[in-house]
Amino acid sequence: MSALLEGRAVTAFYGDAPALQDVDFEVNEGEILAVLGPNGAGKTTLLRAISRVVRTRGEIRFRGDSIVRLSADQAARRGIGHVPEGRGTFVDLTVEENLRLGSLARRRADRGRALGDLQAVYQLFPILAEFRGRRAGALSGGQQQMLAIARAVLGRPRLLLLDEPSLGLGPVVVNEVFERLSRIREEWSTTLVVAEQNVRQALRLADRALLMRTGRVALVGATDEVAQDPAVQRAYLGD
Amino acid sequence: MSAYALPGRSDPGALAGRGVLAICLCLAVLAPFFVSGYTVFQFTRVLCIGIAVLSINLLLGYSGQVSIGHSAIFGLGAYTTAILIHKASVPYGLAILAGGALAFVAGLLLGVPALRIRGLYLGLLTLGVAVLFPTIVSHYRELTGGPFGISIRTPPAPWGIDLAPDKWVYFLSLATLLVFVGGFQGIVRGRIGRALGALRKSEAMAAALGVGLARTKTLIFAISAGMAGIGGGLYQLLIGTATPTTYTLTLSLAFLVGSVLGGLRSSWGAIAGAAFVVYVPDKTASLGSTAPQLVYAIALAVVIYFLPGGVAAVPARLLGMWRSKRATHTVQLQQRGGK
Amino acid sequence: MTASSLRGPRALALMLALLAAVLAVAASSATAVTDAPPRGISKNQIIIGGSFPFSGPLAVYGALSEGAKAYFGWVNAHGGVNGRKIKYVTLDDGYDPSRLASNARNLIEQQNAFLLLDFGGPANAIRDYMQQVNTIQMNMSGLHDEARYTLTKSWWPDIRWEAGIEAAWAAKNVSNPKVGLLAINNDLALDFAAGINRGLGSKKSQFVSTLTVSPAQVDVSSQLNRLRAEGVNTLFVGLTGATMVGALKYIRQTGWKPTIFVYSAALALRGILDQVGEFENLYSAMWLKDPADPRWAKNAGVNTYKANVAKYSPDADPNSIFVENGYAGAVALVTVLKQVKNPTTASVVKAWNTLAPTVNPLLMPNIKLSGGPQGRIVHQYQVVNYANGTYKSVGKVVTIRR
Amino acid sequence: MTLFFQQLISGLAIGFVYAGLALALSVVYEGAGVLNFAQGEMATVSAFLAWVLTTRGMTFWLAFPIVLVISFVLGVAVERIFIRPLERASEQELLMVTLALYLGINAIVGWSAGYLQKTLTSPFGSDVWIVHGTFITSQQVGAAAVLVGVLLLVGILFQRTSIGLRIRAAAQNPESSRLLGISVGWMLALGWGIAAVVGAAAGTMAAPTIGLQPDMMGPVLLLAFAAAALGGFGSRVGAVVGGLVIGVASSLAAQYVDLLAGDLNQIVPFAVILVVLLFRPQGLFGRASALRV
Repeated sequence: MSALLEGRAVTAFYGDAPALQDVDFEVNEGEILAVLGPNGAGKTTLLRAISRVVRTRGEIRFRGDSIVRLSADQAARRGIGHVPEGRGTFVDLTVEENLRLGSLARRRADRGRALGDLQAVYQLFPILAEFRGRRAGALSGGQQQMLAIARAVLGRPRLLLLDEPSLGLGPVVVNEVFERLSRIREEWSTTLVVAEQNVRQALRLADRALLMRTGRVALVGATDEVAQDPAVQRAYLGD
Repeated sequence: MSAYALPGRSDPGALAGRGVLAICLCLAVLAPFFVSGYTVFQFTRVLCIGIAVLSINLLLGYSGQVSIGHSAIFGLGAYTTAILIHKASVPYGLAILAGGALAFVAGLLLGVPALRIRGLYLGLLTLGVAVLFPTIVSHYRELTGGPFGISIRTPPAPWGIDLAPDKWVYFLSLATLLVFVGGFQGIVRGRIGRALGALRKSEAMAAALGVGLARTKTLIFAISAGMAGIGGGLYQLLIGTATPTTYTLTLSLAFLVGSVLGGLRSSWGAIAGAAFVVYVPDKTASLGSTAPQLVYAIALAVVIYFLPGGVAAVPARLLGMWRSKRATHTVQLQQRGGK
Repeated sequence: MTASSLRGPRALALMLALLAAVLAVAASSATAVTDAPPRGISKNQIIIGGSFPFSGPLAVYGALSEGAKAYFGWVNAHGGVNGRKIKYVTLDDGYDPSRLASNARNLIEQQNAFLLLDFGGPANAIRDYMQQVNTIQMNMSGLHDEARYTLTKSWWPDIRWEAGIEAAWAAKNVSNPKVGLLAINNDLALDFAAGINRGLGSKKSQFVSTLTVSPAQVDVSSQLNRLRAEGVNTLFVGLTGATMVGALKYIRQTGWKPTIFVYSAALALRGILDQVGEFENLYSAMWLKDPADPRWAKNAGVNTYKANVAKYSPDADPNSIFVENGYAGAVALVTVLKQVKNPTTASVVKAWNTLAPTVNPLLMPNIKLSGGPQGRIVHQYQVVNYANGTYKSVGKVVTIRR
Repeated sequence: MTLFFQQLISGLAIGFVYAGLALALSVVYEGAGVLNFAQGEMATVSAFLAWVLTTRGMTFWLAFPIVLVISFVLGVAVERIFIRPLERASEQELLMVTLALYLGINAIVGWSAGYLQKTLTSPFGSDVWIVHGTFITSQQVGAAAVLVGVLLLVGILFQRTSIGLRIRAAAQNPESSRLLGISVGWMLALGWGIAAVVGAAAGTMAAPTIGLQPDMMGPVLLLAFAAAALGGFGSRVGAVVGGLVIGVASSLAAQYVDLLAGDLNQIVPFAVILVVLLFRPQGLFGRASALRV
């Protein structure tokens, strides 16, 4: 399995504070990578580095080509979907318009299948079908999260980045969301990178995990290996 | 400490700045006696318009509020002065202060909506005021003399000083401008200035600081209006006859050009901006009928895109380069010999 | 005196001391005013200054100066004024009173102008100044005459006279006239209303409605609707440019057929009526020939004028009513100047006020230049009717008695 | 009663012009978050273009679409050249730029076209219909029809097409749009282009009534601002409704309020701006969220 995405010595600054320092990472086709770490560890900045929202030093290659010089919208058109922190809902547009924006983001080749995909997404998130004509701003946090994921998925990205999907959601909704994420990898044959504070859910979903601390990679490996690490257990699992 | 690092307190840059300032002041005081009446008349126009531009700097430069209606406020001061002198034969000094007071109140009235709305609406409201002022003045002609205007005489110098009226108004305007520049520095460096600083950085942060945001913005608008009103009164004293066609939207735009050009946050920049506004029309009219307006537009664009601080920033920027060259020079010295 | 002493209150004290010293110097050196030879007059030259709106929304009136320049050019090529050639210096004031005030000082103090030509309402702002510097200003339009401003002269006759003559004509020739006025809210509206009241005389009550609009307003259809609803059948119109054209078109389109009197200075075959086209019962009271009027195609005076404009102001349009107006004004001025062997301000004013009736080829037939105490130089009108592209004279020339 | 309809017709006729310019202002505001003070002058350029083409012998109905296309390109160019470099600039700087554009374009038009007033002959002829006592000119009806057509087309473009959806998305949430592959810069430029087209239509349709001269759109701009404010700056429908309301209000005020009959009629747009500002800043149709504090 060749690496879909690889980063070498990726460094990024937030003002003059270093947010990422010489971070190396790989993401293989079809896997789910969980990015863990406390607040401010650099999870969000890493995702933004990949989707080119943030300027970085060092090399990032996606499907073999360097994407460091691309702008955010160019990277998106290459097939990098990104559900941002705060969900990026278009509050004044309807749910269906939000979704259509997603399908508009896909590459020419996939345009034909857009309608079929829309029905598939409505199955995946039935609540959205019910609220299709409603103003997206009127949806609840959980519903907006599902809308954001559905919108990103409709773009048929090869790599989908999700920034703390569980943030601000109740446990029941979080389960629902994570259950959908695993189905998405199967049914939509896409690779996922999920940055999460909810370590238990993330580790259950992901194949591999990458632990970050103060802008550096503290630990990376298969989820069960990472789960054994005493530091992780003490800090996060606390069982 | 190597020989090159002068004692910290009187940094050579600031000293040079203050020296230049002192020289300019002396020149300003001596000038009227060595130049023709016409030039004194033009200098006085620069001083009066300079007061208006200074008031815009305070408003736009420090509280971020855009006013396109300052021609109306300038005109309100002018007309109040002219009416009081013409109809009630009030002494002109008092009339000008009354004009300023009325403008201050107008500033308060305009400032009140400014609290609830964002910059763009204030720009809109003041645009309306600028367009409406000449029409209102022409309409109520019993008070304002309508289109014929009201004529007042430029007063001779008091206490028997042998000065031509134009020269006397020149000194009056110069003194007023100096007072306002002092006031401007005082406000900017004082408590209100710090509050404005917070305001400019971000309205949210300013609110968080518990700064009376509403009160500060309105107060600044009123002070700015009062200043412009007094400038208008002096301008009217110079011009003689108040007619509606002087105080139109084009004058408001000229003030803004002067303000941006001179440097939004500078006090002396206002004079440079005013000089540009006064002298460009005369010097460029021969190039084409709309040349002056085109030159205003180009100058405004050049400053916005290439010289954000305006003319006032040029010396600072040159100084900055000079200082940084000198600083690196000092550092090299310390590295070589200082250890 | 170390650098630090320049800061704080000490600096202010220093400044005041300097100011006092300078004032003392100035006081002693004040020179007495001697009666030097009249400014701007030498053996072979007379300097005339001009401040006109060459820029800004009223830039079209700058053509008045182009017309004057053309005639001055002709005069210089034909021996000048009693041997003195005219040096004509012009500046732009953009119709802004404060720029006109500074131009006046520039032309008089720097260029040594003997007298000043200017245009429009802004000239009200320098009437005091002109008295102070004892210099004549000839306003190439009409300023309100005030006794104390002896040195302010107007080229155009008083609008009130024109409105009065037109109203008197309407009172006689329109059955049961109901008079309305639509004009710009500047001095035009006030003078027009005053003139109409005087002209209607006993029928003053027939003056039913006056509506003024700001110069910026161009679509006046709602004002016209209102006047029509008030039963107006005799409409006085004092608008300019696009507003005038729009108003006349709207009146015709809506099938309203009042008797219309249009302010003569706002009327022009080239620029206004050529865009309105045919129009019924449109009248005015005129004192100046319209160069674009086919009626004057073979008129010697008009053709000489057109030839001189082509020669001495090539880029001016001879068919423009403003260019011709400026040219005719220059003719009037030179006529007055020629009355005086060695011109001084006082002698020229006297010549202007007492000018005997003299021919000016560009005035309407049987209308002559003539002096008057108030400062006007034309006191006669000819009522005209506009029909198929020309002005037909109606009745005889009316002279203002005072 | 016919007088009421007569003033209503006059009000609606000029109201469509205000609506067109107000819609242009609203589209630009939604995208760049700034009031384009130069929108009126850009419309003047379009009206003069129409005049140049028609006096060169081109029929109006060939010249009009050409003018709209050129106006679109000019609108995009203005954004790309003047607005894009100021992407991170403050609101005041953007406002200053539009003022500089206002002065500059007005000066260039004044210099090249001169101030002698020209006429764009109405493409709708000059006959008049009398509907039980009320006069309706063909110019009024024709201009209104064209403007309604343009406004509908723009409405459909924004609501029904994918390009319209992208422009709206880019305007509302630029960051999220970029993550969906939308190049926000070009969407803003398209917004300016469409605004220029609507402004051009308003200017060209108004020209036969208000005459062709460099300052023709000056007074219209203030009324268009009042209309956009009344309708709610974020809302396109609001701009159109606002324009019609302002047109009718000014006309009826001239008829029924003596004070406002003459030159003081200019108070109407100013009063509207003040009232909207104090009591309902987001206007009739705008949403509070559109205020973007």
